[in-house]
Amino acid sequence: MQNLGIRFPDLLIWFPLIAGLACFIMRDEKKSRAWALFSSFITLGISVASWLNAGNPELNGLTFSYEWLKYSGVNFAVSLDGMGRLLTGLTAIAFPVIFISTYRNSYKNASVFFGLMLLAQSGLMGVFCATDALLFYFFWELALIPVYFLCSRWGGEKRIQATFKFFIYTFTGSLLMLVGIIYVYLHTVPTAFSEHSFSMRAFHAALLSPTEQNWLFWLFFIAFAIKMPVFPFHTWQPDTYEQAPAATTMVLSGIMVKMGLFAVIRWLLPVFPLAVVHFDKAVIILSVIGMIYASLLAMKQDDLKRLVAYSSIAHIGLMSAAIFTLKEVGMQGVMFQMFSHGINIIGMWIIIELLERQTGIRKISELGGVAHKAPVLTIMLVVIALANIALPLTNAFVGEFMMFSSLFSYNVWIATIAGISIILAAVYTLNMVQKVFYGETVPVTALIRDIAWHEKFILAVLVLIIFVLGVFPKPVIDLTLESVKAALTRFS
Amino acid sequence: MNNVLQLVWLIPVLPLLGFLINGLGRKHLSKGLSGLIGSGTVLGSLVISILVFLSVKNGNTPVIHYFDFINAGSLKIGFDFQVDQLSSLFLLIITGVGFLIHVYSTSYMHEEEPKDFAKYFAYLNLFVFSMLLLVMGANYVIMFIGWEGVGLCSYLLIGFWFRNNNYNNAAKKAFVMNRIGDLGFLLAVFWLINKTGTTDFQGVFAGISKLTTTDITGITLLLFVGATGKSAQIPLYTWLPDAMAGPTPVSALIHAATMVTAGIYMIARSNILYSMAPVTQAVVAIVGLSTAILAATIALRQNDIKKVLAYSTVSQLGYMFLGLGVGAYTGAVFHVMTHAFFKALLFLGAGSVIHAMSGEQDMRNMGGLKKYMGITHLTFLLGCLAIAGMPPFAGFFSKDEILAAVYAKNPVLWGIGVAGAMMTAFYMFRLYAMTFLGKFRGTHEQEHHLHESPMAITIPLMVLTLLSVVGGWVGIPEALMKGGHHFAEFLAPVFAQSDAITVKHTMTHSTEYMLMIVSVSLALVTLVYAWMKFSKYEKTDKEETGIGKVLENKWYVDELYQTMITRPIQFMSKYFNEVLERKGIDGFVNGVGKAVNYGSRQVRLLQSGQVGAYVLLMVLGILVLFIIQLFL
Amino acid sequence: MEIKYYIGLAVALFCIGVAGVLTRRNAIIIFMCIELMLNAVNVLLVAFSKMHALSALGKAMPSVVSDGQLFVFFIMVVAAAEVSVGLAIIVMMYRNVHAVDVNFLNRLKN
Amino acid sequence: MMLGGAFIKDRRTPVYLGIGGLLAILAACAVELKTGRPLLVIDVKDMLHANSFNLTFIMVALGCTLLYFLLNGRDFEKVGPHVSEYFALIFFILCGVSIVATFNTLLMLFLGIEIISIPLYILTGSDKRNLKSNEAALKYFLMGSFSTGIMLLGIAFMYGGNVMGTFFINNMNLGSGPMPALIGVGLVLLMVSMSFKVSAAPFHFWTPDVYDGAPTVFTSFMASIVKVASFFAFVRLFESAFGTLQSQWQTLVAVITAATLIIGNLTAVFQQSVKRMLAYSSIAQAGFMLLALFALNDTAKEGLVLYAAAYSLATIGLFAVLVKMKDYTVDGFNGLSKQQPLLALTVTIFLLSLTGIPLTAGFQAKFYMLWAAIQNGHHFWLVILAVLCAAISAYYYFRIIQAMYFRENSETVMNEWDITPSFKYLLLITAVLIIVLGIFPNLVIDWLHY
Amino acid sequence: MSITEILFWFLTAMALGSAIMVITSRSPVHSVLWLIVTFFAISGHYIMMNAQFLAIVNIIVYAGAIMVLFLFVVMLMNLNAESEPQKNRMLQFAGLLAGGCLFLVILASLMKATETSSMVQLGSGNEGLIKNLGKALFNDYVIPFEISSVLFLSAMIGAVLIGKKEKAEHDGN
Repeated sequence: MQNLGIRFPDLLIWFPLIAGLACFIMRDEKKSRAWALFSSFITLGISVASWLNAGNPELNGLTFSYEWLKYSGVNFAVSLDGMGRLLTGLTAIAFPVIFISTYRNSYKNASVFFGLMLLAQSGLMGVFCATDALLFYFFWELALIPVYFLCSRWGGEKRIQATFKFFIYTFTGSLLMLVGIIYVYLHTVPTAFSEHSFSMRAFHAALLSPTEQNWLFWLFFIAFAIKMPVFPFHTWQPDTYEQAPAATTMVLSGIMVKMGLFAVIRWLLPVFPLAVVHFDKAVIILSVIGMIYASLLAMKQDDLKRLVAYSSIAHIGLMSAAIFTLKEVGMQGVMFQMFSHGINIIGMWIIIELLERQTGIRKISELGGVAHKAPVLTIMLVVIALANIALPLTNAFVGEFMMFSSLFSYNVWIATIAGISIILAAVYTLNMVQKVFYGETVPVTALIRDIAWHEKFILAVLVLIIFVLGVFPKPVIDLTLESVKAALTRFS
Repeated sequence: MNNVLQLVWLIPVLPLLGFLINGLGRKHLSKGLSGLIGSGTVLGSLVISILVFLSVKNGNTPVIHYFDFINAGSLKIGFDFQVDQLSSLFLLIITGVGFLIHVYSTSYMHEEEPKDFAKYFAYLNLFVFSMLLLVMGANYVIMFIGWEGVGLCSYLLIGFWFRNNNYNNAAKKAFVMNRIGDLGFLLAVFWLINKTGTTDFQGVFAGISKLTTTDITGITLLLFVGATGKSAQIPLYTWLPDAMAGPTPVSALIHAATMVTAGIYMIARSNILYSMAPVTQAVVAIVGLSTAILAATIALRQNDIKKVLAYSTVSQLGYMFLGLGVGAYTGAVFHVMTHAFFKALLFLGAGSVIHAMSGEQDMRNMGGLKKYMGITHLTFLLGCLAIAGMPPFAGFFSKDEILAAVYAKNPVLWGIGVAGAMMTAFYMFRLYAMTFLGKFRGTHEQEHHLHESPMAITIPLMVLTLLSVVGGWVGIPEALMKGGHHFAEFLAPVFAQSDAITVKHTMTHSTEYMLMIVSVSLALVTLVYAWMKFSKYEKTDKEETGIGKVLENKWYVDELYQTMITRPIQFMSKYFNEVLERKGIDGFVNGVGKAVNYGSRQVRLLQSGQVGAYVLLMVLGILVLFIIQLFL
Repeated sequence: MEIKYYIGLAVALFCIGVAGVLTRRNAIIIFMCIELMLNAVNVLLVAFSKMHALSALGKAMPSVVSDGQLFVFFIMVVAAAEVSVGLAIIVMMYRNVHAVDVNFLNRLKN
Repeated sequence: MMLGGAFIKDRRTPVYLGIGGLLAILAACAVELKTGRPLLVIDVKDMLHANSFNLTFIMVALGCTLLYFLLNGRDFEKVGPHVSEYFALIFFILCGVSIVATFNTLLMLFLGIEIISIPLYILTGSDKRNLKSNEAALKYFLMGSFSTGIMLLGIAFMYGGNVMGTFFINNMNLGSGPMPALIGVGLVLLMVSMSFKVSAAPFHFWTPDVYDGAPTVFTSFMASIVKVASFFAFVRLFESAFGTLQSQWQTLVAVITAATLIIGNLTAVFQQSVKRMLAYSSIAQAGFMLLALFALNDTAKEGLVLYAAAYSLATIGLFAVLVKMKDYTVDGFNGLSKQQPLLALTVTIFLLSLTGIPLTAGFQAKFYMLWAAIQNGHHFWLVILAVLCAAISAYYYFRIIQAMYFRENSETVMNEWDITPSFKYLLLITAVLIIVLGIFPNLVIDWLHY
Repeated sequence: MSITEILFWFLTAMALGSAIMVITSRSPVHSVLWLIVTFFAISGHYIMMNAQFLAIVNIIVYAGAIMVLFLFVVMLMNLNAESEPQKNRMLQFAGLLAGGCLFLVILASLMKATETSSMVQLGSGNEGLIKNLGKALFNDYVIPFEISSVLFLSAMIGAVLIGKKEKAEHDGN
């Protein structure tokens, strides 16, 4: 394998890309669906192989990169470190899960749909692997475009408006980031090879005065904040989640929001350490306001998707706050939680999707008593919902515990206020569970059947992951140790 | 004996296995089998617990490390169990009482469908598992896992009959209130991590010198917040009476014998911290006492048999906290034990009654059950005597120990405490009299149906009665019998550190005698009064008025919370949702779009189509450029 | 004469032309005003060329002296070409709408 | 060393001859660039001056024109019967384009611009029966002449102001001290007139009306090749003549750029007609290209070539499709993806490129512009404004994409008989070119480094 | 004041005055005539500056050919004073104001300049003579000269293309 010069990050990016393009050519819905599923499994296989070969720097692209754009010093530099491995792993797991759970859905122009999904996967992989700033930006956008088309084409009634808002919003943010990237690029230290460079290492060593860092920080952060999304940049999210087709929503909420967090850790902290120290409080306060705010809003949502969307905003708020505590514990918690949140929220969406497919309804007030008809579904939901509110022995607890712990050592009061969201999360989650699943059945739910075996299987896998990581989180925590240390080196 | 300690992990794992088997195989298991699995696993735990207890008694109090749970940066949390006197005692209570209740349940829940039956036992096992985790954990995090776990099981079991939305609401209320407390607990844990770098009990207590007084006070107060949630103290007590929506054995197990005592366990476990924080101790004592009195007053006018018991539980828990607050850790733990016996007994007895009455819980529709249900009646009566603190029943010893300690600290508190004890006697015998004495006030159908409960119900009753009667004899006060307090001796190592720093108020034996006589006689008087008054109870439609009405409506505390907390939050969230989010933030975002659109429309008008205007604008542009170039 | 008088003259003529463009509505007159502007430039160029010629006497810059005037020549060439095309366009316009009023041209706007 | 302008001779008529000629010139340029030796030397007295920068640009322009002919050749017939004349005029314009790309004296600049303008007036008015076309021609003509006057006044002042008394832009020796008053006036006036040519605000008013009124085939040419040629002239003029004084006029450019970006993008948002929208978008794109003038460094020049290619390709492609549309409004595109999936795909790529989405040439072009502007280091707010405007541009470009893909239409939206397979493949090639340039912009930029 | 200066001021006044008349005359025909007067004045300036060639060309080509063309078109269209309705007063005023401002601003920007006091030598110099100009034109300026042929060619084609009456037009109407 070494002789062939094949590297895992390359494979992870190119394989879905090629598979996606191949998918476009297929005319047949069944074939393209099967192909998408198959290729997502292969990607998963590649990812697993990369976990197994974690110790080999050559295979993980740490030693070498291809020159791409000669004059601007852009290299096709991709590599997998612990954090990258974690998130590519999440992506690799998520796609088969998504494909299986939505296997029954039928789409117009299915080949295009699946092709775009695979392209999005490729973009996401690229974001998590890129160690060249411009390359990173490329993938950042590349992940966005397919999602835009997916949402606008196959989404709900108001999809066009909602998606458009989402698109313009994120596009604005990323353009600002582009300006920042170029600015930093122009302040990188010249090397023997080129005057300036977009490589991550060069960015880390860029010569930036405190003032420059301060405003560059915001250029980057706004882009990331929109993606995450952090209050008050979040308003696109509920609309988009509501309107997007289920599979895309899963990609969006399960993986894409992690792009923002990932980017903060990978590109913001090490490049602008002074600004980060300067603005950490501001960001944390914003995030915490967002947590409470989103939790309160979630209480009032009648649409399942919107509820989950707001709860996701609250969770992301905690993660972004924890990042900015700049503590190893918090950062580890974020890493862990990025993975956990991905798993949990995809589980949530799967269940909502299953419900909606059978009843055609997402309104909490119009549903009820599902538990009688679909007990397995209910059990899965309850487990996932409980993981969502971070009950101990589920994966989310581990992450949130670490993050809160870090936040507490940062500031007692902020942590206390943030902690209120734990209570609110319980309120809205249990409300939802109660109204949808408990109580007497209503006419629309009377005909519900329990889930099919493949859905059961997928959910069981997710639940298993939830518990295994909840009890024995050590492997994942150890995995990201180096990345966390690397992200924090400039703060010690 | 070390061999036994190698089995410690089995204690929680057995119920977990039971949970898994019952939970996953619920569709395939027959009722008998799932009942057997449920009870059997707990029995297994009980056996091991007894062995462990014996081992501990011989001085084996190890901390057993299994694996690293969270290991990140400076934070190291192991999955560790601690086996010492306190935890082994609780193990016994949990598995023992738990086992009895499992047995009881096999009969009580027999009318459920097999899969629901299995589900019930799965939940119950899960609860036992969580509770065991809670008391066995060697650090606050493992304790917290159990802590939240029991909250979850309580939620699941209260809402067991999930068709009924009132039950669901009660379940939710329980969970949320618990969560409020849990937040306090969590914050305390973070505080500990922050200051001492560890959550291990031993580590924290060893490193207590690193903590300032503020730290200790803060941590202990926060922990106490957690305890108020779990153990239903003011201000978070209102969930417990509502929790009676669950099946009665659940109420007995969770809401009387075990889970609600978690708070006491936790404070007893952290006794050193509390001993070093007098402010917190005062708070604990006052909160405990107020809860005891408040709940007792409410219990005076409740008509639901389970509600009375529930308030009585709250009240008794208040006593325990009072004990903790004055530093009588042993007394509090002692009371936990005795209370577990007689309250479980009472609940199970009530369950037996309800079972016989086909689900009827209103005491006004009962009466005269004495002649139909001999065993239940007798055991219940003994239980009532125990809770009322009549010697030589268990309640007398434990309550007396707490009250004595309170008197030593502050006689006024003692006075109030005694008043509470009188009320206890009153409402318990009101309950007893209304239920078992007088003549039957229910429907004919019910009357026809009345019967003594089956063996699976009566045997646990009898065992518990036995324990209620003799359970107190392990802790006979010095005044009555020299060296009679085996209980205190056993627990002494746990509280050694705090005993060393607390100021001892020694009392003469005569004072103690006097206290006992006063409290017992007062209780006796009220007991008799209640007996006389309610044995001839007749149903009336008369509305309660005045203070009676306030008591019947539980001091309107729920309504107060509703207006003070729930409504504002609801309002806020509504406001955020409808105004701030839509019109504010999203409005702003959309506003930017609208502004662009508006700007577009306006700028468009510049393009008037008139050449003259275009040229004019061009010339103006030239002028502007000139001015910029020249003057700027 | 000092060059500034020529500059003044040229700029004045030019601005009169501009004012004419701005105030009149007849396309032909507007066009004439533009011609006026061009002529103003011509005057200026010739004046400058004379000015440079004077200063070039002392230096050795033989090629520059007639540059300005040749430029004027080319301006005239271009102006002639423009006139032919411009008048053709105006005539075409007139044929279609029977007016040469520029205010009439408002189909294209916004 | 005078490198000849072997390419400034005009070719008259037939289409094939024209295309053949173009190919020949293109090859000549390529050889010249590669080898550094001209094929044919004409003594131009240094009035024209070719280097790798403007030769590359001429190649781009010629290539685009070639593509333009191939795509639109048949559509000329729709405008009127004088096809050969139209071709002739376009070749004249190309001649002008070559001149303005290589001019070395203000006289050649003036002549070149006039050679471009005069045929354009005619082409604009070539649809004689169409009142809009007439109106556009007259407006264009009047305003164009007016701007010519301004330019000439500017040239006159430049002539008078430089001590050398010369029109040669590289001989003016303006130094880098504070500029003389005459030069200052000349500079502003020149800037105004050049801004007019590149349709920068507030001198852009002719653009929407003319682009809208002119026959669509010619709008395509006007909006693409002619426009970027004017840009080259603009940059070349200000670099050679005023490069040393940059700090003194940079604020002016910044103001013009900002105004252009804002007005172009803002106005485009509300347009219903795609043609008119593209007119405004071309103003907006001009705003971006002005960043090259603003920055005026090597990066800017490289970027400008790239921008020229990216922008021209996308614009020509879009207009080629637009010509075939029945209805020019945004709603006219409804359901295109169903009826002509390939065309819809190419249009999408063109639009994405104009928006500046990565992996398209448009992104690389914008990237270079931003890079250059940031490298310049002054007026950073302009860069932020530019990207915000780019975000606005996504708004109106994506409306077309939405119309094509997400809306339905029962009627046919295109003149089906008009769409030949070769047309489709050419469009596809254009789209592929855009993407290839987006991934390997070096294909263009390398030429600058020979 | 020397004679040249008197002449200068006279010609200047004439040029400006007639220019103003151009833009204020109601009748297009008058405007054309006034413009011719302006051109004559300008030619006078050329002669004063010894640029005889330009003076001649100006009179022959401009005043003669071009303006006659104008006049011809005006007559052809039968435009008279009444045919042009007055512009909006405001706009007119704004136009005047803008023109005036432009004048002032340009002058103001030249105020401080020192080079504006350079002299223009009147009535001497030979660079404006036909011989010299011709030499320069066919040596140094051969390329622009050639290129202007392209210009004319395109103008010719254009004028024909635009001016020709379309057959289709007749058929259509």
